Amino acid sequence: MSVDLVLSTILSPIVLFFVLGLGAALLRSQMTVPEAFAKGLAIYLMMAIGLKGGVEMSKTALTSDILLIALAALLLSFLGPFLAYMLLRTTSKMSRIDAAATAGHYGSISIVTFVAATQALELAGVITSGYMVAMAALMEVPAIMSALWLANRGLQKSGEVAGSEKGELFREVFLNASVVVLVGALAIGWITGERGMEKISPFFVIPFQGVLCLFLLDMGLNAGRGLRQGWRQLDLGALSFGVVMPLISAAITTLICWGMGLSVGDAALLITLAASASYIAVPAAMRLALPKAQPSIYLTLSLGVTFPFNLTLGIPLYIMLAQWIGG
Amino acid sequence: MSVDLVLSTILSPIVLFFVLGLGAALLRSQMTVPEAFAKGLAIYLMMAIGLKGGVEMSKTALTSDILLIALAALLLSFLGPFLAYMLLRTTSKMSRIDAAATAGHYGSISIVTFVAATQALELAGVITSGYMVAMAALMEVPAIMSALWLANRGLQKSGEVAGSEKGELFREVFLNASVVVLVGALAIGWITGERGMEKISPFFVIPFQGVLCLFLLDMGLNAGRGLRQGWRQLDLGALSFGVVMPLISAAITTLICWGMGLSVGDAALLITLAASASYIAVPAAMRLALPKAQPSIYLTLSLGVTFPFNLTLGIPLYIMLAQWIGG
Amino acid sequence: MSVDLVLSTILSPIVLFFVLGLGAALLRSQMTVPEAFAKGLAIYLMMAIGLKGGVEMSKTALTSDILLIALAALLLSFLGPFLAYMLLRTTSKMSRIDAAATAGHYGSISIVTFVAATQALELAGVITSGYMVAMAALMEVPAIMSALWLANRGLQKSGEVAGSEKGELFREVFLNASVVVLVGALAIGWITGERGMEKISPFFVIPFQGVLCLFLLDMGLNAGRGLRQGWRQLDLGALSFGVVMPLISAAITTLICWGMGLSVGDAALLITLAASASYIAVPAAMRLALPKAQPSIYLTLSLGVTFPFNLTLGIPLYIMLAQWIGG
Amino acid sequence: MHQKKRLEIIIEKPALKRACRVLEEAGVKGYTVFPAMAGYGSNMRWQRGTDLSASRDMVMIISILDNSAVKTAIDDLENLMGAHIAVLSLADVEVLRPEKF
Amino acid sequence: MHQKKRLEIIIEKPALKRACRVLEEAGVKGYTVFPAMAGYGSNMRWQRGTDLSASRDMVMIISILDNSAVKTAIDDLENLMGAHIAVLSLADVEVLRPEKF
Amino acid sequence: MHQKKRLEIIIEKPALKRACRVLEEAGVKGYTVFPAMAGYGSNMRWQRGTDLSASRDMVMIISILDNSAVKTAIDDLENLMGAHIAVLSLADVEVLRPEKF
Ligand SMILES: Nc1ncnc2c1ncn2[C@@H]1O[C@H](COP(=O)(O)O)[C@@H](O)[C@H]1O
Ligand SMILES: Nc1ncnc2c1ncn2[C@@H]1O[C@H](COP(=O)(O)O)[C@@H](O)[C@H]1O
Ligand SMILES: Nc1ncnc2c1ncn2[C@@H]1O[C@H](COP(=O)(O)O)[C@@H](O)[C@H]1O
Ligand code: NA
Ligand code: NA
Ligand code: NA
Repeated sequence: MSVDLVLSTILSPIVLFFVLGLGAALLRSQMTVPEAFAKGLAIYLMMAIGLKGGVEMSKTALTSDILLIALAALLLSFLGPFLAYMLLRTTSKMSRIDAAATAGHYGSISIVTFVAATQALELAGVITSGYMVAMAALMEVPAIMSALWLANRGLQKSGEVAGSEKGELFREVFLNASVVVLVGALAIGWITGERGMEKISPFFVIPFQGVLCLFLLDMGLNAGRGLRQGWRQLDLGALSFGVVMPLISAAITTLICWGMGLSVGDAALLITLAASASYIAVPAAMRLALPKAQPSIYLTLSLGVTFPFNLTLGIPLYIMLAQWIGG
Repeated sequence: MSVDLVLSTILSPIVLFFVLGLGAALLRSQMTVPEAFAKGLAIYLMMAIGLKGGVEMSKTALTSDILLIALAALLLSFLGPFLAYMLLRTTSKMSRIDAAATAGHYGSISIVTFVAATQALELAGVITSGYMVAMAALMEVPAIMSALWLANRGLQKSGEVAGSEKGELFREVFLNASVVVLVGALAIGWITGERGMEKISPFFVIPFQGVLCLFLLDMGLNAGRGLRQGWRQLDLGALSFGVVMPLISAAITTLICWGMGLSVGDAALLITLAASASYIAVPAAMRLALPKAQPSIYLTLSLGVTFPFNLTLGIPLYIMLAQWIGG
Repeated sequence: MSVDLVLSTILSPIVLFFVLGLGAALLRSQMTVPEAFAKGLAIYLMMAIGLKGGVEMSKTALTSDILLIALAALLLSFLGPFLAYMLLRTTSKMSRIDAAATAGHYGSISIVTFVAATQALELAGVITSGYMVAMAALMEVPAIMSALWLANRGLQKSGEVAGSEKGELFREVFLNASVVVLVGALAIGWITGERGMEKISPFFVIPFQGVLCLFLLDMGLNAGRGLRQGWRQLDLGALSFGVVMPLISAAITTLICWGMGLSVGDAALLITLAASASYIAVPAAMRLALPKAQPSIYLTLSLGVTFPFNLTLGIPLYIMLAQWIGG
Repeated sequence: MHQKKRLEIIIEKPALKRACRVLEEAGVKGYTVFPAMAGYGSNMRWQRGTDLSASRDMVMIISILDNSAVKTAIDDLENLMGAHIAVLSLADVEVLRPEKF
Repeated sequence: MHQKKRLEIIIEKPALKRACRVLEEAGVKGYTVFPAMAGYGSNMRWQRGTDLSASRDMVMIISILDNSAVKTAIDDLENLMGAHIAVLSLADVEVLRPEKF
Repeated sequence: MHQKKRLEIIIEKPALKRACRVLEEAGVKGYTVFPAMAGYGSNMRWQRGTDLSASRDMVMIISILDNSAVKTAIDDLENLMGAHIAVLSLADVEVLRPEKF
């Protein structure tokens, strides 16, 4: 069964299109999915996820169980960076500031990895809860604060960068596209409920998986190019961190899920979230807050190493972990 | 019932997504829908509207009634700017040329407002005619001519701007994207009729409302940014014009519809068209024809004030007006 | 019946939208479909074609018949340029290098023409095989090599252009977007088969024809602009080549199909492929390999003359040829 | 290398065609146009993609040309700059193949 | 024509707003921003559209201004260039309407 | 401030990679590339987005560099300009941190 799960994940069209893009980029193909088109698809995907989650949430009441999961999610995002930072500082030669920035990425989440896990679970016939989308949204931001604290602690406060403005980081972090669209769509789904969705769901449900294929082709191209251009910046310690860190996060989160008695589907999703790393929201925030950290390091790791690992081997593994504690 | 109508309009997903975008922009979020993607969606929407209208038109003969409505539509677009100009010159401090340019926008129409009204009517179970799309197309252009006449009358003809060419304004006005696509799709829908549409209608009908959500998210972002950047240019007279002018146009058009004995649905659409203001076709024409008029004035008014007003409160009101004269 | 075929082809929505775009461009409308959006649609179309072909192929075994067709396809692409070159050098005043570059375009293929033929056949109720997509992919590249040989033969090898790199042409040719996406999607369709497609086919099948309309509107705009800007570069010999060459290719391929005993549908597609000319992959390769050839010549011919001809009159003719040898 | 001029015109997109015609009529041999994405002037910011009409977009025209062409074009350019939102600047540059300009 | 300066700042996009504020606070009358599509520096290439966060994109700010505005801005610009990835250059240009800058 | 050179190459996109390699091999420390949207040359206009192959698009490479790097690159650049559609110009500029270039 577990081999089945791995195979059915890896041989699913979305993963195959990712591999196609990855391969093309590694072979130095010039092909690209236009940036504007890919960004448009990303907005579509987040709207669809948010709406679906919101409609599901409108059907059930807010229980203390859900609040508990939310608390766990917040803590995972807050504390993840500390673990990641320690690991990086002991196993790689990364500077303090690079390690802090990278750690922030691993505390935060990848929404595409989350979606891929949802698809794999659906394929395996496992039920998941709508409010897990809210958990994903909750986990995006806290890690950024931990990373900033890690980078700046002990330093005497240096002067502001010229032209910086109060609130710019706050806006970048809390009002970036993925937070706005995800939280907004969640709220709209929740407000309008099933009845309101009727008319628009054909657009947001039926083509979803197909759009995901197109998007993952682009992600593959990105990941491949990131790897080609950036791997030289990384030593072996850093590279292996890209695989080890997700596994450690997954292990810890498995324990937490077991403690909270989460359902198999929800546990699998929370584990996936914890094990995934950001490559959209956090990099943008880091350029503002920690401009001295090198983007090629954290982008190569999170998009070039961790994302491909999670998409192919990670997700089936996380599902198995969830089945194991849930069984 | 009327409160119901207002609520069901305001709580529909398309309006909620508009509000989401508006809010994000007012809070100074950096998120954007890529320009190329939004423009692509706009073309899709106009194709879909045109095709649907064309197919409907292919089913019914051209009666003198329809010609009468067309005449009314043309007159509304031609004469609207005169009213708007007088209003602006008496209630605001706008210069003659700014008032003329703004007046042109209010004589012309907003196709997205038209679509939103169609959706609200559909939701309310009111039937509309396919040829109303043709009315929308007819009303786009005449107002521009009135605006130019208003701006230039009495002035001795000034020399041409260097590099200007005979016919460039004509092409800008009659061959702009929305006229080409709307009229073209209308004709194609009319030529191929229901049979030809079979194969392509899944694409143009099923996802329509969903695409509209995505598009209105972008409209909200645009409207919010326009407001934030431009409201300082506007005095109170100008700002209130953005709400008063649609109401006056609506009142006049209600009378006309009552005189012509229009059906409830068609009346609601004609009132909406008259009350709506352009923010795509007319601004582009004005930069060529009246470069001295300030874009921030007319864009802020039509996109930042009138469009949000129509989308939320205007449309239910116009439907009620139509029901009132039709009942 | 044949008049019917011509009419139903020309009056199909996809052709009408092409004509709309063509007309708008010739009338010098400023409207455009955003580049990024059109390129995104192109990727969608190639994914859809590839997947469909791959799934079809997964249902049937690879027979020697198919290998024979593949051989024919390869030879058509390899030898086509020689014929085209001779024709151009005798009937037009084109320089050797321009003739060679143009010849390369006519040996290669146009995937949109291929798709339009598939649609016309579907409309006429004629069955085609999935592996014909593979033939299209096979025919893209060989012609480029013949063109290079034609351009460079007899010349002493000139020094490399500064900055050129081993393998850059190879990558441009074999890893361009259309080859990667088409071959990749074909393989993915073939690997996952019907079962894997279930979830994604709604996106890749249902909207296909509608997307094609949107794409052909853009193609019409491109073709019209190409014609307007480039026709002055072409003498009458060159212009007529744009219509004569497809007809000659079609005639020869008809004979070959007759010799191989191809089914009506597959014959019609192979004839169409042979008669079509590239305007995406080959131009890009030519700028690298033969920078002295003038793009305005080959682009105007293949996109401005041959593509419109094939789309309107060519395809029905090729279908009739196929019916004639198959009947 | 040889002395030429580099003309740079930042102008609102709706007037681009007019500027192009002015240059072409002055006998300029070539120019290239670049899309701007944002800007500031008259105490106001603008940003591409926040205006569906795109009528506030700016573009930049760069032309490497001979001083004589500048002199021919200058009157029409002044007229154009008077009517439309635009900024013009001229600089000295060196080029490789002087006959091209 | 009249002598002015042309300031060109190639800077990472996340810092664009900061650079704009610096210029505005220095009293610069206008500037225009252009999106870059690729680049090379520190032995590494970057390319737009290969990074979903767009945090490595570069943009170019062009401002035609008076030398006095450059002097007012220069300290803050140096501070900004020290913190962010950026390249600044200044050149002499001639303009038509000197009062605009 | 310090004297450097500003090299600007407007070149057809298919040849961009070649130009980049030439600059990198000459030891240039950095450059940035910008997409053009339209242009005119040899009595013909082109416009981006009207050619699906994008093979007629032009791009602009800007590099702030030391005069010595220009001299190293110039032969290869001339060769490249001879083969491909391209326009090159060189200007004097002032920079802040001379060691970067
Ligand atoms: N000094 C300048 N340097 C560069 N661009 C400018 C300058 N002044 C104005 N602009 C551009 O021209 C637009 C209109 O400016 P203005 O004419 O001052 O309203 C601005 O949004 C900028 O994009
Ligand atoms: N000398 C230069 N001229 C133009 N652009 C440069 C130059 N140096 C760096 N850049 C740009 O700045 C980015 C970062 O460069 P660096 O600071 O050297 O890592 C590069 O990718 C280029 O886009
Ligand atoms: N003098 C020039 N200044 C700026 N761009 C030019 C110039 N000449 C040519 N170009 C650009 O190079 C392209 C090809 O020009 P040509 O080599 O003259 O056919 C044009 O379409 C322009 O984009
Ligand atoms: Na995580
Ligand atoms: Na109106
Ligand atoms: Na061919």
